[in-house]
Amino acid sequence: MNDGTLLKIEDLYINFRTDEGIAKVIDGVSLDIKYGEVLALMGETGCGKSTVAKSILRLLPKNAEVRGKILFKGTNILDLPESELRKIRGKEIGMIFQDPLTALNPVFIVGNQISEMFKIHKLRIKKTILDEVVELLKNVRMPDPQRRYYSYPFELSGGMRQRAMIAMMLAGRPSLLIADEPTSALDVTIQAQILKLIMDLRNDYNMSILLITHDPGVVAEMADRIVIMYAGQIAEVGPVRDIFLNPQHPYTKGLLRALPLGHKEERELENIPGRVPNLIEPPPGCRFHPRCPHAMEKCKKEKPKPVVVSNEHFVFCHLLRGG
Amino acid sequence: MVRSDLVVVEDLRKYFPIRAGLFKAKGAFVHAVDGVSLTIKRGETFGLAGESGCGKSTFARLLLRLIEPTGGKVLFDGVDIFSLGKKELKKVRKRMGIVFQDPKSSLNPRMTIYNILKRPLEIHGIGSSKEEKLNMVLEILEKVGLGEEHLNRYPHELSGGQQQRVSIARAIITKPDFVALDEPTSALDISVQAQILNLLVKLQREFKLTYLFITHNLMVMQYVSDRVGIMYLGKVVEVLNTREELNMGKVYHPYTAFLMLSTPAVDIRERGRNKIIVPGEVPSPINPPPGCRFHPRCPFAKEKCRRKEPPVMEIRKGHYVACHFPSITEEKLTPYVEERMESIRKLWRGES
Amino acid sequence: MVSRTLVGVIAAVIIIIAIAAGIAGYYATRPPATTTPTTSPSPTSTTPTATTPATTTPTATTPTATTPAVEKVLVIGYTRPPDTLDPQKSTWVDITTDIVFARLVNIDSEGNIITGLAESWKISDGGKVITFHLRKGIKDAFGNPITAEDFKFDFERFIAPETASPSAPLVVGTLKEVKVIDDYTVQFIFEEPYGPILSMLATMPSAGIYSEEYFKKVGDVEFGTKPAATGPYYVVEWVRGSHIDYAVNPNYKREYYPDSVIENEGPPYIKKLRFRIITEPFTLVSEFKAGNVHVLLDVPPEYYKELKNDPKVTMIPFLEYTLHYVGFNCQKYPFNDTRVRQAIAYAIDRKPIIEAALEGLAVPIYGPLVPSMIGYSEKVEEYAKQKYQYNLEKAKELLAEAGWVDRDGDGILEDRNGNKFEFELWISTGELEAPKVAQIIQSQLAKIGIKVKIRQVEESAFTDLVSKGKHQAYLFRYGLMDAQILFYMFHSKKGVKRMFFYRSDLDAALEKMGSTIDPKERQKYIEEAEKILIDGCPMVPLYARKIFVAYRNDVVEGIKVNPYTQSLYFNDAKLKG
Amino acid sequence: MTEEKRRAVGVSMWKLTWRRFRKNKLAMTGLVILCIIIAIAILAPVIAPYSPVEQHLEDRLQPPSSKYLFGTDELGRDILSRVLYGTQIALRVGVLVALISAAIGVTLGLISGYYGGIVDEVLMRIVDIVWSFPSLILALAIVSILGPGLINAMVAIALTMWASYARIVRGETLSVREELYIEAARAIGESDIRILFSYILPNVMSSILVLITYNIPSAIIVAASLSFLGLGAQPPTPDWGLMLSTARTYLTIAPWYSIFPGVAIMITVLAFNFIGDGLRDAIQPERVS
Amino acid sequence: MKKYIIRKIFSFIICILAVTLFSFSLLHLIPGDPVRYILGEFATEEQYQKLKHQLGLDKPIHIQFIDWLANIILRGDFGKSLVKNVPVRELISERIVYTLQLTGTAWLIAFALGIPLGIAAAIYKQTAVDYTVMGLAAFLMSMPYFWLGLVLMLIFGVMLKVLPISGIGDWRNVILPSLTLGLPQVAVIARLMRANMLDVLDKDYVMTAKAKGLSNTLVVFKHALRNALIPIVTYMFLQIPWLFGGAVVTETVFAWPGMGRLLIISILQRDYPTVQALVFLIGTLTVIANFAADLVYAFIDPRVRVTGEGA
Repeated sequence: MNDGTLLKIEDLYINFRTDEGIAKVIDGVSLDIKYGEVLALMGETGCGKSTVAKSILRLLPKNAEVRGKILFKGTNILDLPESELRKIRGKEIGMIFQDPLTALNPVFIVGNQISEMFKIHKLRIKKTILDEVVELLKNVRMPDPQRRYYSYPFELSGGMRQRAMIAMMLAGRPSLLIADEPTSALDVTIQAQILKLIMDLRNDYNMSILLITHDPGVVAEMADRIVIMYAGQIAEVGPVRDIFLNPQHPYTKGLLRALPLGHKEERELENIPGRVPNLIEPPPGCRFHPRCPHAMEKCKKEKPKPVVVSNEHFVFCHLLRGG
Repeated sequence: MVRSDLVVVEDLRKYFPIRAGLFKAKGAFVHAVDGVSLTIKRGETFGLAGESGCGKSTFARLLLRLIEPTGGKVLFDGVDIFSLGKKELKKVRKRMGIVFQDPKSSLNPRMTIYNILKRPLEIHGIGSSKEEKLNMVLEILEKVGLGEEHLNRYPHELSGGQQQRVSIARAIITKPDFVALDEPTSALDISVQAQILNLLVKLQREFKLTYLFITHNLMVMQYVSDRVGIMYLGKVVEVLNTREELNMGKVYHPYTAFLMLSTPAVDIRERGRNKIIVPGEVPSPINPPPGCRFHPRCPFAKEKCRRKEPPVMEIRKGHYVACHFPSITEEKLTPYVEERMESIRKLWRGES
Repeated sequence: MVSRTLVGVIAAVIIIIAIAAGIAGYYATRPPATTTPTTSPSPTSTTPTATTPATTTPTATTPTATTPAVEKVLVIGYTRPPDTLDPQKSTWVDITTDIVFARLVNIDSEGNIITGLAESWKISDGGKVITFHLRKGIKDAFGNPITAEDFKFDFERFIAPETASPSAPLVVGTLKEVKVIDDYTVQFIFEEPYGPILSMLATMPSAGIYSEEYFKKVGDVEFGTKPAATGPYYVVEWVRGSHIDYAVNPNYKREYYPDSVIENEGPPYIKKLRFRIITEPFTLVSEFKAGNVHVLLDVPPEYYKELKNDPKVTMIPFLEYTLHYVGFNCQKYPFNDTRVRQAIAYAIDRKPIIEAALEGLAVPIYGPLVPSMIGYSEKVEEYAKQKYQYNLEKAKELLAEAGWVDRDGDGILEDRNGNKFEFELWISTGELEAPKVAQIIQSQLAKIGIKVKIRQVEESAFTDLVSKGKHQAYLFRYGLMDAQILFYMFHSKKGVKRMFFYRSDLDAALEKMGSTIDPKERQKYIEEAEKILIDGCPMVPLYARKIFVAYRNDVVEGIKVNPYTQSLYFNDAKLKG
Repeated sequence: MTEEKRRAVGVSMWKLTWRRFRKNKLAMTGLVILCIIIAIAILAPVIAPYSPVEQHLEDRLQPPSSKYLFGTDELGRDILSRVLYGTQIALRVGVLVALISAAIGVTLGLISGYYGGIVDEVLMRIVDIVWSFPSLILALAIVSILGPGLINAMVAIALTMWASYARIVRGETLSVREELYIEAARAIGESDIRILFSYILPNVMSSILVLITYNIPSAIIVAASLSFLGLGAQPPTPDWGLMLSTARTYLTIAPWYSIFPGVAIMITVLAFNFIGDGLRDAIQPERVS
Repeated sequence: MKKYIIRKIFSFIICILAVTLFSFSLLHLIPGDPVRYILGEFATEEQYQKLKHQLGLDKPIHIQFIDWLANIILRGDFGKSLVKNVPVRELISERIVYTLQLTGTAWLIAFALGIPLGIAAAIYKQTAVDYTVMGLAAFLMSMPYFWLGLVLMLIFGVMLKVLPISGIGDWRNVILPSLTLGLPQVAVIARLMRANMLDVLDKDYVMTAKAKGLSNTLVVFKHALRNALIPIVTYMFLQIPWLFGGAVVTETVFAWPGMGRLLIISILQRDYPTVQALVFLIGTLTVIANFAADLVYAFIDPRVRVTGEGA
């Protein structure tokens, strides 16, 4: 690959077979992550952002049907045999999760869980495993790393667990780190620490980061580019500045104006009326149309195609095509 | 006579014993709320902010006497609620409501919305006939933005926002004076959060409610509250006015400042500026540090902070700080906070 | 960390102990790997010690389906786990101790009283004194000589209150003391003459003779686990709940039991016996068919036909001296009315009971005694049979006379107050055929409008509750070699409390029966008592079972049964192959 | 608005459970079998060719034939009729035992879980002991005191089985107690009793229901074992366990005698187990994903 | 830790006392007594009263209980069997090996088969493997176990003649009875294991393990298994008391000299000292097993601190 693209998702469709019917969770998502870039996938609960993230490592449960292409350094991950896939998991692409307590195995000490990475991927080690792990822990600024090697996850605080998780995923020196809501379960002061850590590590390790979050604040601080998702579809893609300063999609606009940045006496917050649709029978066309103040007939029928707003800034909305 | 202070809290304490084996272990306690005194004025929204485990939820439960305190007093409209018998307590409870963080868990999954809302009426003997109760339920449903069609639904059939509306309806159906809101929007998406915040503001105005609003989210706090208390490890470290002080960044406790600086700014123009991040993590409330509880994390901590617990000082009228050296904060942190708040304010004004 | 390690260690220790216990358990019970020679360790004058079970374990402890003929052990299937093998302490005396103890006198296969350890005896003082002249040179299994002192010791222990022997009064009546006249003469002195004394001494293992020296050496407890005495075998090992192993008594002589059918002059040919305790009939019969058990002491009736047709199985029949009967609580309404009891006696048809519940393997009984009992009289039995021929009309008549009529037409009788004729028939759990018999009776009594509810009562509770008179009617059995049983069943003072049928004339007849030695005179009193019982009808006698001892003729030959005492003679038995 | 109309609007958790349950083929099979069993129990007097206690002593231990479809037993009774009538008894035993033990266990479990403290400690120790004490022995002792018989056997079994309810209900109560709606109920002034029975109980009901469906078959089996020891149903009750117990002597002589009641027990137990599995999966759908 | 153990032991002693007292009173409530059993069918009232006094059974129950307890505590003596005229300790020690042989093997079978089957069913969820295992489990669970015993005996002992029919002997004798006892447990454990495994496989840390690049085998057998085993191991320990008395029916069918049968026989004979000793033993074991389960739970699950909530 020479265009600087590390990961490219093309036309991804994901359905889940459930008791109630087939949930069309991802509906034609395409995106790409460049080398060294932080791409934020932002949206509200149920928009499918985590599903996209998990599909990259093929971690979806068995009842998921995935169509499309996920090209990592040019190879389609979806076509890889198990053994090849395992070489990518952890080694090429690391992933951290929202709740570091449940994401760490409760019955193994932290050190073991990290050192396991060296064994799985037969990584070259210069020192003893213990020293390697301790160094990783130092890199994630784990306080008292020697002692923490022997700690069980439950003995660590939330922040430390997330550090351990990150250390584990750094062992393979991945070129892409998927961070699925990495700070949602943490307190603000700790969140700030972890976000800073991730940004620092990105520079040290020269990683690309796919950041999954619902928090515009986190995005504003971290991301280079943003993908806004709504109900399995992409609403808007663009550099962080463009999205925040010049949002085009009605959903993006609504979202940003719903943020309480001042006092109630000054003005009311903007409402997006209605609720997230049921994905078993999603609204046809643009899935946002039932909640959109500007919805037109066309929106109910046709899935919007990307409209270029500016360089790298696309909006998936019929309004903008001479609406 | 109408008192202007609806709730007066004096030196409230709650220690939870740590259970071990057969009997209660002696000595080990979680110091959830450890000597809190404050007043909530009639008609205001008093915000209580702090990180998880600081005791803010325990505080709310104590105000409604859902748990018994270890010490201290809560005067509700002049009445010490901990001295009340069952019957009198019930009377007072009629005048209080509470809304919890997790909307799903707050509603009994086996009851219809109608039944959930009817129960408070039945318990407190409001409304004589079935018809009357139904009308009251319908009325309150409408007030919270739901309709007759939701009456016989079960909680699981509603979205999180709708569930929270039902919770709010349940809390205010007895026409209380005071509602404790324990992180009412933390589990919700931003767009829904906005809906609920708007609703709460509307209801407060309409019913002249007094709110205790608990949250860890300073952005929500700065929007919704009139006065704010900041809690850290069972203690209130700063009480201040929202519009004139908090939103202007005029804070004097280092913890408040750090909290505000840690909150991710939505303003991308802020990016790249030097961020000040507080080190360390909240210590265990089982053995809170001596002296000032914030001292292990405070970059400005001095010997005094380690030994002596700072008293609560009224630094300005209505602005209380529990810090030995508020001037250090004022000098080293407050400017950054002010700057940041100014920038957010610009964004807010620019968008409006 | 320290505490966690400690916990780990404790857990590990527990697991290891558990596993070790399992393994130990396995090895501890595993038979020795080497095949020890089959010659018996022929005990001499030394007593065996309890600590050497390995050497006395029979060679082939592994009864397998494939190699029955090679075994040198005769395996006898046995259904009732004994409580103790000390016959003087045991409630239940049977073959397990019968073969261990030789007795003063015996009964031969013709029913005559013959000599045993006593060469001769003399009854004097109207039966209050019996003088026994003993054989010389008697030795027990370990060579301990047996003299008059041993006899004295044995019987005095038998009647001592500390022994609390359940069978003492039954066997020796009012024995007061045992006098040693000389080394080979003992005198039994009674307070009152005891009628059945000789037949009791002849048949009950608790009257068996053992060495005082041996008893004192092993003590009371071990004597009950590993008795060794004067009988043809002695107990080597008893694995409770599983089996009892016997070895042959090398000092045994035919003269201890000189029945003419026994040919072997010395100890039995088969050196080792094993009684396997298998309570489940299906399991027992399966083992027998597979050849792992060679002798069945009592073929379950259900399997009779199947085994009879097996050419490899020989069966020896005899009639048990046990009567199965329906007893009434004669003091409780409605059974306090003789007519009601008689009506039921008329309404019960024994034939289908025997055919269906016992596969035809029983004889119907109408009187209180069974043909195999001493004192049985055909005449009396015939009288009873004539009197209580199956007759529904008569039954209904009697009931009507007693006031029981179907007043509301529901098919069930009512008395004058409108109470329905409904009663509980108790049966004891553990009697396999009892539920069947009871159900047939239930359907038979339904025909005359009596509703029967069957209730199984577990045996200990049964005897307790019945003795307290909590019952209305029950189905049970009684059995003894001698008509003396009637005394114990029906005497108002000295008998058990079962039917509460008390008559002074009955008591008098029973007392006379008990104290009369002369058989002819005694017979008179027996029949007198029988008649009172037949007329008064406190019970409905039903049947006595035909019992079959079955053995595998491909494994063993020459097993004999004394039809009178129902003892098994292993003396002439030989293992084939 | 009428009551019916209101009902029509809301979809309760139970209805949702039923919807999921309906999709489970095995569970539905179990349900259908159970319905058939219930129908047989009700219709037994109509469909049984003979009375279950009617003896045909001349036709003892007959193999299956056109006269006796399942053959006859040791007293010439029609095994088919006895098996058919036996459904009544099996269902009665299973359901009553489950209900009695549930009533005891649930009450104690609720109290234990809700109040906690020393009450909980004492109750749970008792539960520990009852739970691991060999149930057959306890049942035996109880039956010995009360006397044998189906009712007493049922009481005895129930007295050994309540512990599992108490344990599970306690656990569930502990977790439900933490739910915010309990706190909310207290905040609106609900009394403890009301909270226990209108808030906690309905929410632990699903687990209780699952447990009951599992308990019914084990009650049937334990009752059969008691009959095996002569402590359960009394003859001539057409109880499957009793039949099986009598039939064991005839295992080789009259195999049909044990096969039919044995299979009847197995089918019934299987049906309940399938229903239990289906119910559990339907109630906790996250487990089936 | 020390405090915790002392507290536990204290509560255990109370527990054991409660159990024995309970069984003591229960036993004396049952109609029938050992005196009548010992004296047999033809005992007169006079004989009965005499022996009753001799055995001390005419004393008030609470005195009898205290005597009995004092004997155990002061002399470590369980007394002598009233009926069998043998020290109770001997009766129990005779049978304990056979009991352990049978139930221990059954226990091993149950876990050795149940755990792998459960794992297989969970891994191959909704495949033929799963259906077979679960079908088998359902079948085994629905079979009354005395019938299962007879059928096994009929097939392997009587018809195929590959295994001994009944009785004790070498290892082959243990197979059928322990299968009878163990197979229904296999079903229970396989189901439990499957459910646990499915639960655990849904957990985030399993996803983490996959995301790390672990092979499926390692994910299942290293990361999932250890967590899924926690309740099973606890269950294993809780089953220990059952090992000592739970095999009555099987022992009867297979003529096995186990403790279950001893207990039943002793109850039927009202042999108070034996029953009491057995109840005491089983009660103690129950309590110890509970304690062991707690400890083991704490050991294998680091989240449960010993000083924290028990289990």
